Amino acid sequence: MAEMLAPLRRWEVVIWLLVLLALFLGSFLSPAFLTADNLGNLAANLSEIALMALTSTMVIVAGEIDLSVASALGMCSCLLGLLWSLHVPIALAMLAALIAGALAGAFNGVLVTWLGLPSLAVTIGTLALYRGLAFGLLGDKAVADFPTFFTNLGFGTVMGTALPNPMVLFFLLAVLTILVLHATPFGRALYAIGANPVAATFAGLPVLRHKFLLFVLSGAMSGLAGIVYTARFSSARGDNAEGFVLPVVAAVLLGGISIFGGKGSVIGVIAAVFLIGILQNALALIDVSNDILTIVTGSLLIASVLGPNLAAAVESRLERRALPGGRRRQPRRENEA
Amino acid sequence: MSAAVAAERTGLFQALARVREVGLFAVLAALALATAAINPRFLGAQGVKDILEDVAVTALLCVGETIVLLMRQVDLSISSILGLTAYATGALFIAHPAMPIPLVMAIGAVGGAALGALNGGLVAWGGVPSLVATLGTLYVFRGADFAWVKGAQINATSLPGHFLGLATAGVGPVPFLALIVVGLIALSGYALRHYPAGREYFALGSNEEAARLAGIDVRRRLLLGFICCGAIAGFAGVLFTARFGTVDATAGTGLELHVIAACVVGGVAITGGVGSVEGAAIGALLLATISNALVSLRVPAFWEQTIEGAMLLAAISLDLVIARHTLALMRSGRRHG
Amino acid sequence: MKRRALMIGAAGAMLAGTLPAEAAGIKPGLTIAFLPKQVNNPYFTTADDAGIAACKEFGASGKEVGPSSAGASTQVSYINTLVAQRVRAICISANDRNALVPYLKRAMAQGIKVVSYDSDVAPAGRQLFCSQADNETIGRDEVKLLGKMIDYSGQIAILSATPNATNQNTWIGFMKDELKKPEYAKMELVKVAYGNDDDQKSFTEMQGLMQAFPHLRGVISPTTVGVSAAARYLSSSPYKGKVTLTGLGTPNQMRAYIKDGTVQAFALWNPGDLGYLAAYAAGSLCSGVITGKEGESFACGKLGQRSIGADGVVILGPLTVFDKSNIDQFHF
Amino acid sequence: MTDGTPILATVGVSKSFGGAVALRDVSLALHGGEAHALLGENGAGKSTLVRILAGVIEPDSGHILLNGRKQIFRNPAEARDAGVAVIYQEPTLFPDLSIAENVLIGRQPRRSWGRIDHRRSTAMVAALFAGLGVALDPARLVRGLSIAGQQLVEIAKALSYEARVLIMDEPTAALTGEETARLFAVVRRLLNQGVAILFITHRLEEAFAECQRLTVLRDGALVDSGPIAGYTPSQVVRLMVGRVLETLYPPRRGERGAPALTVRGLSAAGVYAGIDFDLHQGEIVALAGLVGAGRSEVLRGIFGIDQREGGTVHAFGREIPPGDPRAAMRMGLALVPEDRRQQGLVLDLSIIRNATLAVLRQLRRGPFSSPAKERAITAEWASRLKLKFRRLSDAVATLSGGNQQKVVLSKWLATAPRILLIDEPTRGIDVGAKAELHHLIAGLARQELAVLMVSSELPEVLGMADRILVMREGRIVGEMGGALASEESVMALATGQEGALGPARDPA
Repeated sequence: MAEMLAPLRRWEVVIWLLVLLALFLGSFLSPAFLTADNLGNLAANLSEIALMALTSTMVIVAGEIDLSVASALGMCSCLLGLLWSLHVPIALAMLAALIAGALAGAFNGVLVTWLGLPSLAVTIGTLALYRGLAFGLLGDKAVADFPTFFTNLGFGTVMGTALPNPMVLFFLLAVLTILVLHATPFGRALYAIGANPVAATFAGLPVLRHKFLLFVLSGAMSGLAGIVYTARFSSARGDNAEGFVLPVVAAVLLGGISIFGGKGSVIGVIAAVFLIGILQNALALIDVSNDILTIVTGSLLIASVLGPNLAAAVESRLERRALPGGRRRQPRRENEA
Repeated sequence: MSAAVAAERTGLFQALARVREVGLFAVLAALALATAAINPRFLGAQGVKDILEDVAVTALLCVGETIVLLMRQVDLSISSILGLTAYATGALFIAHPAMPIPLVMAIGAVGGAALGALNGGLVAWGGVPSLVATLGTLYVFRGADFAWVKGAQINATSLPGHFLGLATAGVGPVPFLALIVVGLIALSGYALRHYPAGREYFALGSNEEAARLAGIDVRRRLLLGFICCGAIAGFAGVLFTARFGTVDATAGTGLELHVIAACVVGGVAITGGVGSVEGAAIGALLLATISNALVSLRVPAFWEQTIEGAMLLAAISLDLVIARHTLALMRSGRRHG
Repeated sequence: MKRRALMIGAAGAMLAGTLPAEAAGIKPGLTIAFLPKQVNNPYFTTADDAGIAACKEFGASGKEVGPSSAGASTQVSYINTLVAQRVRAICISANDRNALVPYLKRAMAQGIKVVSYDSDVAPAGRQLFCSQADNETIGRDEVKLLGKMIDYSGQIAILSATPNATNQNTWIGFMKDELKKPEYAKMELVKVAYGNDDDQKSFTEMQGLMQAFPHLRGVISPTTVGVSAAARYLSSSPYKGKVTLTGLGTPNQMRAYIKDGTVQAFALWNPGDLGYLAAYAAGSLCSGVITGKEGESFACGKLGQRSIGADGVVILGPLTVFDKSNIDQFHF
Repeated sequence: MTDGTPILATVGVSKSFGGAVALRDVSLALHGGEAHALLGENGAGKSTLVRILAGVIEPDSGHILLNGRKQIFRNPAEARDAGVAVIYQEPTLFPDLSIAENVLIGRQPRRSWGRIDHRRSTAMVAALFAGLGVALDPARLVRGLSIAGQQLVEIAKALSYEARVLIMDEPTAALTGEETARLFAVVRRLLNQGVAILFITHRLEEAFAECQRLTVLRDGALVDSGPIAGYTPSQVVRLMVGRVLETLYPPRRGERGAPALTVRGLSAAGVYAGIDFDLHQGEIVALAGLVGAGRSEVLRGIFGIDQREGGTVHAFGREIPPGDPRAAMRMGLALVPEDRRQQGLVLDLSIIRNATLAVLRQLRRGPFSSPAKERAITAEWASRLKLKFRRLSDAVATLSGGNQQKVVLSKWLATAPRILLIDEPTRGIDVGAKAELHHLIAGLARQELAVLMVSSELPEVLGMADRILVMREGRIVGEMGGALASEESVMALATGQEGALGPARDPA
């Protein structure tokens, strides 16, 4: 059990404490903050980013990155809209969106695993490609006349409570992700693959197959997020979720996942998603402009890595001081990609 | 001893690098000529001037980004730095309309360098991975921009005519703007090849540990690399204002991924150590030419991004194929690994 | 900063002359929020500042909140926050005609009055829409204006905002309809380009149009961002004077191009007046002076009495056409 | 042997990392014209001492004397400028720069305005290579160069400093016999020129052949130092390990069992070709040959890490599909790779995570990994291999080289393999751990395991193997029984000096 909890020790705790602090500050600053409706709306707004952050966490743990998630979301949303406007049953259209997402992910996966191209470059390419396809599908049109039961899936709440439907989906998938990443052979393999893909290959782990699968999952999650987005806004347009990708990456990194792979936990990422959401909401409630939030988000992101590094440096300096003739010079290796 | 190494082929990789740039140029020429065959205006004086104007700022940003990519780092904050100095330029001219242009350029570059130093400091001394650090400062700088500028806007009408003339006037179809940028590219390309400091950027990205052992001050080099990139982005902000005349708080948003895409298309390896500023600039020129050609060929605007993404993927895939082919050639040429 | 101060100053000066004797029937102490497509956009800054000033006139407190980028979803969190804050009315310029409706409905269900301005949402999502001008008139007038300037013949293009912009697409619809009339038989609409309300993008799209269509005679850009970027491109290109540009622009941005002959004429409403109208409409709704039904009317400070048309639309007034003769009288 | 002021000396140097003491009060003097062997087990502090002398790290206390003057090198450049050159065990080169640039980085000849004179630097390096008898083009990039080629560039770099002190940290680990001989010729020339040399090696015979003085470190402290003539190798080994060693190699064992691995016509273009051999249960077969002869590649081809292009491999009569390590594992194969840190371990992960990496799927309860099972199997192998550790949840990076190798071995033994492919089982491991591993492998063979071993250390090959297959230039050029072979006969085959076994074919 201690083994299982080991990854939760450091930054994850800090960021959950920050979430609590933000909750406390929020309720202190505005009476409207700690109400069921407000918290529900706050959570609902995070739906797509939270969902995509789950799979992005796995991708980044495995040492890759997927920058195309938001574009794939837009593409799937447009496909859903297009099919619906062509009188395809909504269930079938949803299925098609999911499959399209998985295919988009598979395309990334093929380029990264079969051809061995760097995922950063590949997904910058498909970021443009999928967004282009989204506009190609619907052009300047927007599809909006979705059936009520469908939009309720996104907009509604769980019977009588303020808990938005997409959050239920998110919590289920979050639990699933935690289990998969932290308690299954697959999850164990991902950490090894991220930390040292060569050693993982030599240990007989199917490195490429796992990575391919991750990209497919990531794409399918974009498809799912696309369905949620379309339902929440009852609107399929080419620019849906434009600009969502950096917040997703920021949330994952803020959650303590190492950009070099092999380190961090989903639990931290979930906290990070909510931290950003709570800050945004609380600041808006006291009429602090969005500008400040942008600065706060960026600073937090830097602090999430800088903080532990500085703490380690201070720690080692103190240790050294305890030794006679303490000097300090030790090359740090954080920068090695 | 000679058995193992005698047959190791010479210079194939250098030859490959040449092939890369020549190949890009060939694609560029073929594309331009084909488009011009259909629409002669494309290569008319105005058409050429338009493309050069379009590409100048991006190509300049590519120079800075290339330096950072060579070190196996990345700088996502360039667009935010550009946004800040672009607005600052306008504000300066409004406050002091008689300000000499070189002074404004210097102020832009110095301001950008200061912001770049913050990035570099975080990476070199804070041990923050550059992707995280510059994603953070992307937010922080843009947030500062928002907070400073609010809803204000600089209009071309409030800028001195001779300053705007940088973009509009020139030698034949070549605007002064492009001449400045070409000059800077040539200068920095030459410096990277022929000065020890320039070679150190390649060395750093090629093998950081070896660089440290070779006595290269890695932190200082990292810091300087980011300062260069920041200074160039800052300077690009000044040119941006000259080029577009209109600047608000969102100037340059989203340029960073486009710039990285251009660098990669131009043969700069995202994995460090390989590439040239000239190649990156040609990459930028190619992307700009494509998007202009699409408009010239009356392709619906919606497909533009699709094609840009596909181009990027094609470029990196092609690189890979060539590299593998070369490697196979080398292997068959020598005996054993 | 300086510019912004100037704009506010201009709006203030305009108001100063015609301060209303009384704010007819509006209760004091209301809170009214303006939620533009995006903050940090000069057009909305002008409109919202005037709206906030109007709130002061009738003793309400006004504020502007909003996202820094225009996207369908970005406004939703602000609607939710405003609901949580229990503001009395929301004046919104919508980024998406449909996406916001459920959220605005929820706000209305909690007793908050919703007035859209500049860019409408579907009628179910608001009580009133303060329209800058009748959509049909805007669309048709733009074509008429251009037609007159190019002798009703030749290829024309449209440089719009984003592909999904509600108001632009409505106007473009009417433009296309107007072009079907016999007097425009010799005019051909060859392309609708999108500058995404981004200065750079609009600029390069204008370049592209010139290259792709060598015989282009005229361009309509029904967006303030697009028309100024297009004018700037034309002013330094050989096409200056050969291609006729018109559209919707602000006098401050376009003054130089009118004076140097790049643009003969363009049109716009006063964005400040639009914000002012929205503020009064919201205040009157909150005070029960009106309920939003067709035929009701309310006092609107310096703009006088305004009445509600079909579908809850209040129209600001006809467009002002700006040209060399009158441009120096306008400063916004 | 030599009097006067040492060129470079350490005085009472100590260094700790975190809480662990790496060096304790070490004083060592290097005199001009003298080769000084630095010996000790892994983790004895040799590398730390080298890094202090090279200016990579600063000592916590104590100082360095350079020509009798007190000095602390704050960075590698300062040490280099003071005339200290270092050849590291792992080549530290820039793959994307040319050979000439690699050699001269930081001190290229200049033209006007401080520009690099590329032509002159190429010429300088060409001259250097000529002196070394190396046929490499200084203008080509390092990328694609073989390990031996890289090591030669490294040596040229160190020599080019015209250093007063040359420190060599296991420079011969990746070199062939001929290359090593040539290196030592250069070393002797330098000694004659009055250069001081510090030589670190695990090969005692090299130390005794080339050095005049030795120093032995143990657990960070200097245990003995003096002219080499006063020692015997077994004395030195005792000093290094601090205890009497059991014999380095286990006794010979019984006869071989049924065929386990059958390799026929295995080939990969440009790497190896026509590889035929059988491996039996209970047998240890060594693939001998020079570095670069294709031995490791054969192992990787059999296991499926690399694609093979021709031929078949059967394990117990069933064909192993090419390029599929998992299939090979299912059929009872295990591969302990050559490069422990890169290929064998995930250094940042814990001992448990590493040791269970190859059996993840077996250690489940339902769909989930069972921490209890993972811990149990790790603990079992840790005790069977006598692994020294603090906690099983510690990162393997904290272990010494020998213990790291045991973690790699336990990872593979946990899969209950029937055929063990093991590449350089004891590279860079101290003498004590070496003997332990040798006994371990022999013990496994006694339990019916078929072992195919690659080793560059001839004594290990001769001491361990029942049969020796000698490879040269990608082909098997000879086979001999372990008992009949001698270092000379293996070397003769490996270097092709006997010449009677058919011409070396160009595999292209």
